Amino acid sequence: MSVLAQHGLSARRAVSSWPGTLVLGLLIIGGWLLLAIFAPLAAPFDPNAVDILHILEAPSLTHWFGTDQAGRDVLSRTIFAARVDLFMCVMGVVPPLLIGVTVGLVSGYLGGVADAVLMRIYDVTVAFPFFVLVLAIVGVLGPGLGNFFIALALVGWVTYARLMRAEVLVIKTSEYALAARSLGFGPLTIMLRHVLPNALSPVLVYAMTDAVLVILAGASLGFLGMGAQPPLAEWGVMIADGQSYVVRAWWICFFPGLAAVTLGMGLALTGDGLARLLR
Amino acid sequence: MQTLSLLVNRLLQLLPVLLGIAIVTFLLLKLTPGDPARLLVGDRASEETLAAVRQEYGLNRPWPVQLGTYFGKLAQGDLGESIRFRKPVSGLILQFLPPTIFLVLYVVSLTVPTTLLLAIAAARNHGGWADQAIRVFGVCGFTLPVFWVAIMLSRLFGVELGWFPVSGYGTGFLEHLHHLFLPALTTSIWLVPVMVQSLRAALLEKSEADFVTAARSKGLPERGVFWRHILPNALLPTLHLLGVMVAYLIGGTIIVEAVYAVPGLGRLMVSSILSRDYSVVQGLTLFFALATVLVTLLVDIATTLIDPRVRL
Amino acid sequence: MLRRVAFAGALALATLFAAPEQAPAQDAIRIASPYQTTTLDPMRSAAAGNIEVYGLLYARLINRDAQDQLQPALAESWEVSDDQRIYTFRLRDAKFSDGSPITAEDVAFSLNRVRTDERSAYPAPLGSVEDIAAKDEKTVVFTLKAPFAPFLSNLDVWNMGVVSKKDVDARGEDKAFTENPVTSGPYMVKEWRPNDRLILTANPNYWREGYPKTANAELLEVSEAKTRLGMVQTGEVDAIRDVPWSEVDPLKTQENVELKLEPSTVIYMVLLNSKREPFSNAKARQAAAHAIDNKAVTQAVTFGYAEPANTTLPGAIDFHDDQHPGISYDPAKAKQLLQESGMGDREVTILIGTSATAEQIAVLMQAQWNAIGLKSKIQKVDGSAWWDLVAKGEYDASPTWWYNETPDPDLAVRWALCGTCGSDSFYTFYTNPKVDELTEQGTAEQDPQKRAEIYKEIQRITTEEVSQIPLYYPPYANAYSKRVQGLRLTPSLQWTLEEATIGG
Amino acid sequence: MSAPDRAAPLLEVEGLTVDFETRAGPVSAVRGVSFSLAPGEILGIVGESGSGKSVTCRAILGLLPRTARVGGSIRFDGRELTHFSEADWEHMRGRQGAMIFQNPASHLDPLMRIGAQIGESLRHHMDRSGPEARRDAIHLLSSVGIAQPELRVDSFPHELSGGMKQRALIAGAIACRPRLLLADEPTTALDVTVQARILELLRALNRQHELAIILISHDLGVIAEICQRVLVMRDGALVEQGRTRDLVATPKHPYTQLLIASQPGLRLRRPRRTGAHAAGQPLIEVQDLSVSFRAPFRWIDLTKGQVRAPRIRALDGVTFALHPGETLGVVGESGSGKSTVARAIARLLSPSAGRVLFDGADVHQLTGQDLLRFRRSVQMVFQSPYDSLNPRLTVRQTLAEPLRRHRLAPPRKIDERVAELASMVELPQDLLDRTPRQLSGGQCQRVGIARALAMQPRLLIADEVTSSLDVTTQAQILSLLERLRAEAGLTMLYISHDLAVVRALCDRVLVFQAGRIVESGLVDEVLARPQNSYTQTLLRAVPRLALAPQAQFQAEGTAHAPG
Repeated sequence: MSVLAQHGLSARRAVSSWPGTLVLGLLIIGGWLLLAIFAPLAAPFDPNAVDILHILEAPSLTHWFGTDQAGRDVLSRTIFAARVDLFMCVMGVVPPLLIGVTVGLVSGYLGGVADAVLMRIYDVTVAFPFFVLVLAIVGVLGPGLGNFFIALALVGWVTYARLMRAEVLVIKTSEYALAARSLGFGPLTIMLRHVLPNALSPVLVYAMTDAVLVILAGASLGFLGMGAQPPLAEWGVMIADGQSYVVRAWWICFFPGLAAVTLGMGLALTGDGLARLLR
Repeated sequence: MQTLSLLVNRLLQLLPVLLGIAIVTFLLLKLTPGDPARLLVGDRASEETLAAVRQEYGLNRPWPVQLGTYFGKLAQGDLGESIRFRKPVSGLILQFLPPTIFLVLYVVSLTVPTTLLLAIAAARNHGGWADQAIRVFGVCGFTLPVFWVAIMLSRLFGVELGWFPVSGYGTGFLEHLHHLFLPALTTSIWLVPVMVQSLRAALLEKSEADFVTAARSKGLPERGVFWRHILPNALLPTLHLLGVMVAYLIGGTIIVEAVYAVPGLGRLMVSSILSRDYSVVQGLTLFFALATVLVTLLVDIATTLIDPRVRL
Repeated sequence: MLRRVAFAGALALATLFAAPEQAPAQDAIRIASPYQTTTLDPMRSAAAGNIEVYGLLYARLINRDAQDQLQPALAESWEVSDDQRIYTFRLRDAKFSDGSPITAEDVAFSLNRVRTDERSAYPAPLGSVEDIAAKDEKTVVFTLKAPFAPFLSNLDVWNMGVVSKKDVDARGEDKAFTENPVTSGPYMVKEWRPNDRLILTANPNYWREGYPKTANAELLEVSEAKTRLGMVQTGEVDAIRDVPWSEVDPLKTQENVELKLEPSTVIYMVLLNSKREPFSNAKARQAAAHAIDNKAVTQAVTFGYAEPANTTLPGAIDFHDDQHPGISYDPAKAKQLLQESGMGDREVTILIGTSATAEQIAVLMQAQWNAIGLKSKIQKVDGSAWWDLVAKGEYDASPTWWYNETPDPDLAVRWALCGTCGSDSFYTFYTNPKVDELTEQGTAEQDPQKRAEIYKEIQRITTEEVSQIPLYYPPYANAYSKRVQGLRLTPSLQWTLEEATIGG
Repeated sequence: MSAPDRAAPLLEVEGLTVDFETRAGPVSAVRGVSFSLAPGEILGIVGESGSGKSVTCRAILGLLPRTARVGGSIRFDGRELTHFSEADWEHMRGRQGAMIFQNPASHLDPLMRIGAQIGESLRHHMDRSGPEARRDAIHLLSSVGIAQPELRVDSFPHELSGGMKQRALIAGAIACRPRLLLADEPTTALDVTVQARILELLRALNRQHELAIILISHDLGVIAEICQRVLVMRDGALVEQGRTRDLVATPKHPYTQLLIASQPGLRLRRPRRTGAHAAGQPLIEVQDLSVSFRAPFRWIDLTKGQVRAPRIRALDGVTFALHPGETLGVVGESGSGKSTVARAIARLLSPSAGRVLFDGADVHQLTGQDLLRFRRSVQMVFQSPYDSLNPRLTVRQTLAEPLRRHRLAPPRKIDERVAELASMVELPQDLLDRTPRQLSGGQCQRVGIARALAMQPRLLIADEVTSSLDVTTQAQILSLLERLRAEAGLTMLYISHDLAVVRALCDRVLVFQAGRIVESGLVDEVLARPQNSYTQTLLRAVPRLALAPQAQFQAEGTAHAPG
C-alpha cells in the first residue's frame, strides 16, 4: 500500500476531477458527432452529387477541399463520412464487445464445461490472424459495411473475452462475490450485478483502441477493394481510392486522412483518460 | 524436460483447435460464391469446360465428401495441392515462408530497440515534453492507415530519394535487408506506438512498486534501480504483447506485402482467397494456427527465463 | 536444454534463408504485370496472366508481325485447297528445348488438345476444324468443316503453341506443365515461383536463328499499380502493364522511363442483362445507353487517352465501322424511351468487381441514370464472385471490358454478340437470330469487301439494339525503361520479348 | 536499559512536518513531530493507520514521493538530512540507515535471486566483487537465522515463506552494517509464531551490532516486546512518548489509554458457557470433512511421470459440532485450513469427502427453497473490509439487496429496515449513500456485519473480521459482535489467528494445523493448559502485552478503560 493511499488521498476522487485527456478526447469525439448529426447542414454539397465536368479540381472557394475523381465535393464527403465512420466505430465495437463480455463472463464465472468449450472456440478464433479472418469472411459474404461488421463481430470478440475472463477470474474469488452467494443470489444475479460492473474497466479502455482499429481495418479493406460499397463516403475508402490520384490530386486522400487521425486521436485520448479514471 | 512436457501438452491441445479451424475454414470457403475453375480457365471458357474442370478437381462432389477426403489426406500429413498451380500446398507455403519470417524478424529487430528507447525516455521523463511528444507520435502512428504510410514511404525513400528498393525480396542476406527495409519500417511505425504504450505504462507502474522503494532504501543509484529492478519487471506484459503481435504479423502483413510486392504468406493468402484456391487457404490457416501456438510457446519460454515464478 | 533449442532454432532459420537463394541473377529483362501465371499449359487457361506467357514458351505455326501481316513461323509454307477446306502446312526443321525435333505429330497433338479436350479453355478459334492430322514427319493437314475466312488469323491466337507430345506422354500432363515444360518458343522456364514470378531463360533450340536477343527474362506478378509504377521508376523492372490513367501525364516527364500508348483491341462497355427486367426490354436498354455521355465518361476516366466507342466491337479490329455515329448522349430521349418501356420504376443493380476503373464508371453511370429517373444501386464483389454472378445472369448491368485475340472480328462477334455461340453474348443473354446468321456468313465469305458489309450490319444491329453499352476503346498504357529496346505488347497481348535488347 | 537521554543522539528529529500536494491542495500528514534516538536504542512508534508514523519513518530516509514537502529538521549523526542531495542520499541509505517493510513479499524483486538482492548494496557501498558479495550474503542469511543459507542464497523470493522473506529483507538491510534500522510494521503480515521469531531477531541484531532500531507498529503488544521507548502518534502528531514500561503502566494521554484499553484480552470478560447446554441437537455438525483442490489439469505431465497432477489437501478429515448459542473459535496460522472449513460450512465450496449437517440436513445436498432457507440461516462476515463489499454499490444498495431477494421486508419498509440495520451496527445514517471507497475499514466491516444481520441468521461465521483493522477499531468491532450475540442470541463461528481475540470472545476453541484439528476444548482450559505442542508454541508467540496476565495490568488497566 502506498503512503498516499494510506491517507485515503488516491481513493477519493470526485467525478468533477476527470482527467484532462478524457475531457479533450470526449470533446473531439463530440465535435465529430455533432458534425455527423448535422452533416446536411454543415456540408455545402450533396456528398454523392457527381459532376463529370469538374473532376479532380484543386481546393477552391467553391470546393474548399477540392473535388474527387467523380467530381464530388471532398469536403461534403468528408463530413458525411463522419456518419459512416462513427457508425462503424459503434457497430464494429459494440457487438464484439457484447459477445466477448458475455463469453468472458460466462466462461470465467461458471468455469467447467462451459469454460472449456468457450475457450476452445476462443482458441480457434485467436489462432487465425485477425485480418486474414476478416478478409476471409468478407470474401464469403461479399464486401460492404454490414458484412464487415459481421466479420468484426465474429473475430473481434476474442480480445474482449480474454480481458473479461481474466478480470472475472479475480472478481469471482473476491469476498463480495462470495458474500453474494452466501446471501442466496443465483449465478445470473451475481454475474450481472456484482461481477460484470467491476470487471468492465479494462474492457471499456480497450474498446477505445479497438474503435481506432476498426477504422483502420475498414481502410485496409477499402485498399483491397473490399470496403464500404460505393458511392457511400467513408474515410478509409476515400483514402484508398484517392491514393491512386495522389500525384495529381493530393486533396482527395489528405482531408479524409486528417479526419481519421483526429477521430483516432479523440478515441485514444478518451481511452487514456478512462484508464486513469477507472483505475 | 519441462519445456518438452509443455510442448507435448500444447500440441495435444492444438489438435481439436486445428480440427475446428479446418472445418470452419472449409465451410467458409464452401459458402463463398465464386468458382476456382472459372478463374483457372479464364474468361472465354464454356460451361462444358468448366464442368470438366470441376470434375477433374472433385469440386462437384458433395461437400461432406470433399471434407472427408481432405481430412483423410491431412491425417497423412498431406496438405493437398493448389488448384491454381497444381503444386503441393506445403511447397507453396515453404516458398513464401522465408520472406515472411525475415520480414517479421526484421520488424521485431526494428521495433524492440525503438520501443525500449522511446518507452524508457517517456517513462523517465514522465509528464515532460519528451513524454508528450512520444505519446502524440504514438497516436498519429497508430491511426494512420498502413497502406498510406507504405505508399508514402515507398514514394519518398524509393522513388524520390532512391535509397531503398520499392519491391521484392532480393537474393542474399544483405539484399533481403535492403529490400525489406521499407516494409519493415512501415510495419514498425504502426507497431512501435502499441508497444511503447504498453511498456511505458508498465514502467510507470513498476517504478512505484514496493521492491523499488526497497531498492532505493538500500541506497542504490536511480539508474541501477531502473535497469536492475524496474525494467526487467516491466518487460513481461510487453513481451506478451510482442508475442501476440508477432503471431498476428505472420499472416497480417498483407497490406505491406501487397504494396512492396513482397512474396510473403499474406500475399499468398489474399490471392488464394481471391481465386478461391481452397486447399491453399486451408493449408495457410492451419499453418497460421500452428505458428500462433509456437510463438505463444516461445513467449512462454522466454517468460520463464525472465520470471522464475512462472513455470511451464 | 533451452540453449540447445535456441541453437537448433537458429540453425533452422539460417538454412531457411540460405535455401532458396541462387547465384546472383544475370542481367535480365523484367516485366511486371498485374496478372498472374497459373499454368504453363497453353490449352488450359484463357486468363490474362497466362496468355502473356504462352507466346514466350510455345511457338506457333504462323506469327503476325508488327505490320499485321501473317508470317511463317514453325510452318515454312502452307497451301490451301481450292475449296478452301484443306490447309496443308510444311514444317521447318525446328527443335524443342530438349533437343528433340518438332514433328507434325506434335503439332497435331497440340492443336487437337485445344480443339477436342473437354478441359480446353478456349477451343473456339479451331471451331471450324474437322480434323488435324500429321501426313508425314513434317507435314500437317487441317481439314475444315466449311470454308472459314479467319482460319489463318486464328492460328495466331495464344493457345495455338506447339507442345511436345513425347514429353507430355512421358511425364504426364501435370508434371509436364508444372515443372519445366519442354518448350518450342524463344524461352524456357528456369524457375517458376507461383504467385510471384516466372524466370525465363533462352531456349537454345529456338527455330529463329539469333533469337531471343536477350537470354534472361522475368515475368513478375505485381498486383498494385502504384507498386509497378515505383518499380519501373526505380529501374527494378523494365516494363510494366496497366499504368493508371492518372499517372500517364506525370510519367511522360520521367527521364529514364518511356510511356507508350500501344494499340489494343480492348473495349470498355457496360453489360446489360437481357434475360431479366428491365433490360430485357430493348427500349430500356436504349434509354440506359442514351443516358450515358460516353465522351465525358471517357474523358473523366482516361483523361482523354481513349477513344469514345461508337459500336459494340473494339475499334482496332478489322471491319470496325468507323462511320457509325454511335449512340448519342440524349437525356431527353432517354427519359422518353424509359417511359415508353414502362420500366421506369425498376431499381437496377450495377454489379462491379474490385476494379477502381469499374467503380469510377459505375459511380458516373449511376449519376447519369439517376438524371433520367433510372434508379440504381451499386453492388461491389470480388472478382471471383463477379464471374459467378455474371455467368449465372444475376445482375442488371455491369461495366467491364474485353479484348479480341486477333484483328479478325469473328472471335469477337462469337464472344460478345452471338447468342448461340456458347457465351450467351458475354452473359448478356442478348440474342438476335439475324446476328447469329450474319456471324456464320461472315466466316463463310472469303471476300474482304463483302465481309466488311456483313460485320457493319452486325455492328449496326447490335449497337442500335444496345446489346451492350459501348464506352471507349483504350490503348494499352505501358511504361518501359529506356534501357530496353524493341519491347512492346501486341494487341493480342503478346510481348515481343524475343526481339528486345538491353543497352543504349 | 539504555537511557533515552544519552549524550550524543544518533538521530534527532525536530518539528518535522510533511505535506502532500494533491489536486485538492496540500494535505498535512505529519505535523511537528520531534524526538531523538540514541545509538543502539530501540524506539517504538505506535499509532493507527494514517497517524503519520510511516511517513515520519520514510522521511528519515528520504523515501517520500515527489509530491511530499518536508519541513523541520532531521539530523543524523549531526548532519542535516533535509538538505540532502540525491547523491548524499545514495551514500546514506543502506550504509548508514536501512529500512524493512510491512509486506516482505512485495518488497523483494520477484525476478532476482535472494543472494543478488542482498549483494546489491554490498557491491554498491562496499565495493565487493560478485563472489565476495555472495559469500557475505550467505553469511548474512545465516546470521538472520535462515537455515541452509548456501542453498537459499540462490533462491527466488517466491520460493521462501513469509518469515524467510522478511529475514532475507533484514539481511539485505543490515548488509552494510548501518547504524539505524527503520522497521515499518515488519511483522504485521506474518503469523504470530513467525512474528515472535522476527522480533527476537531484531532484538538480537540490536544487541550484537549496537544497531539502533525504530520499530513502527499499530500493535502496542509488539512494541512492548522489544522497545525501550515508545512514541504514540495520532493524526500526524505526537501525543505521548516515554519509556515503554511507564507508558503502558501509566498512560497519560486519553488516546494512549484508549489504545491500551483496546488490547484484546484485557477488556472483554464475560461468563463463559460451559458444555452444559451442548447436550441438545447441534446446529452444525461437521463430519469427517475433507477439502482438496486439484492442480491445473494437464493431459500428460512428463515432469511428474504420471498422468494426473496430485490434489492439494486443504482440509483433512475434520469433525466437530457447534451448538445453538455457542461461540466457537477456530485458530491457526495461515494455510491451516480455518477459512476453508468456514467456506465449506457456508457452502461456498464443495468438500471432497465428509458432510456438513445443518439442523441435521446435509448442507451440500440442499436445493431450491431448502437451500434458500439455509442461506438465510447461515451468514458470513469476511476478512477484508474493502474486498467484501461490491465497490459499485452504495451502502444502502448493499443492505437492501438481500432484503429484497428474500422478501425480508415489504418494499415500502426497506429503507426503514436499512436504517435500522445501520443503527444496529452503529453506522451513521449519513454514510448510507456512500460507496465503500468513501468509507474507512471499520465502517466497511460494520456494513459487512449489517449485511449478514439483514438475513436474521442463526449462525454467523466471522472469518478474521478484525485482522486488518486498527487495534481500536478492532476493539469496537469485537464489542459490537459481542453485543449482537447477546442481543440476538446468535450462534457464532469465529475464525482468527489471534488467540487473544478468541480468548475474549469464544466459549470453545479448535486449534487447526495443516488442515487438521490438533486440539480442542473450552477456551480457558486450552489457553491455560495447552496439551498440544503446537498450541503451546502459538500461545508463547503472542506478544506479551496482549495476553498479559491480568495480574500485571488488570488493576491499573481496568481503571483506565473507558468501558
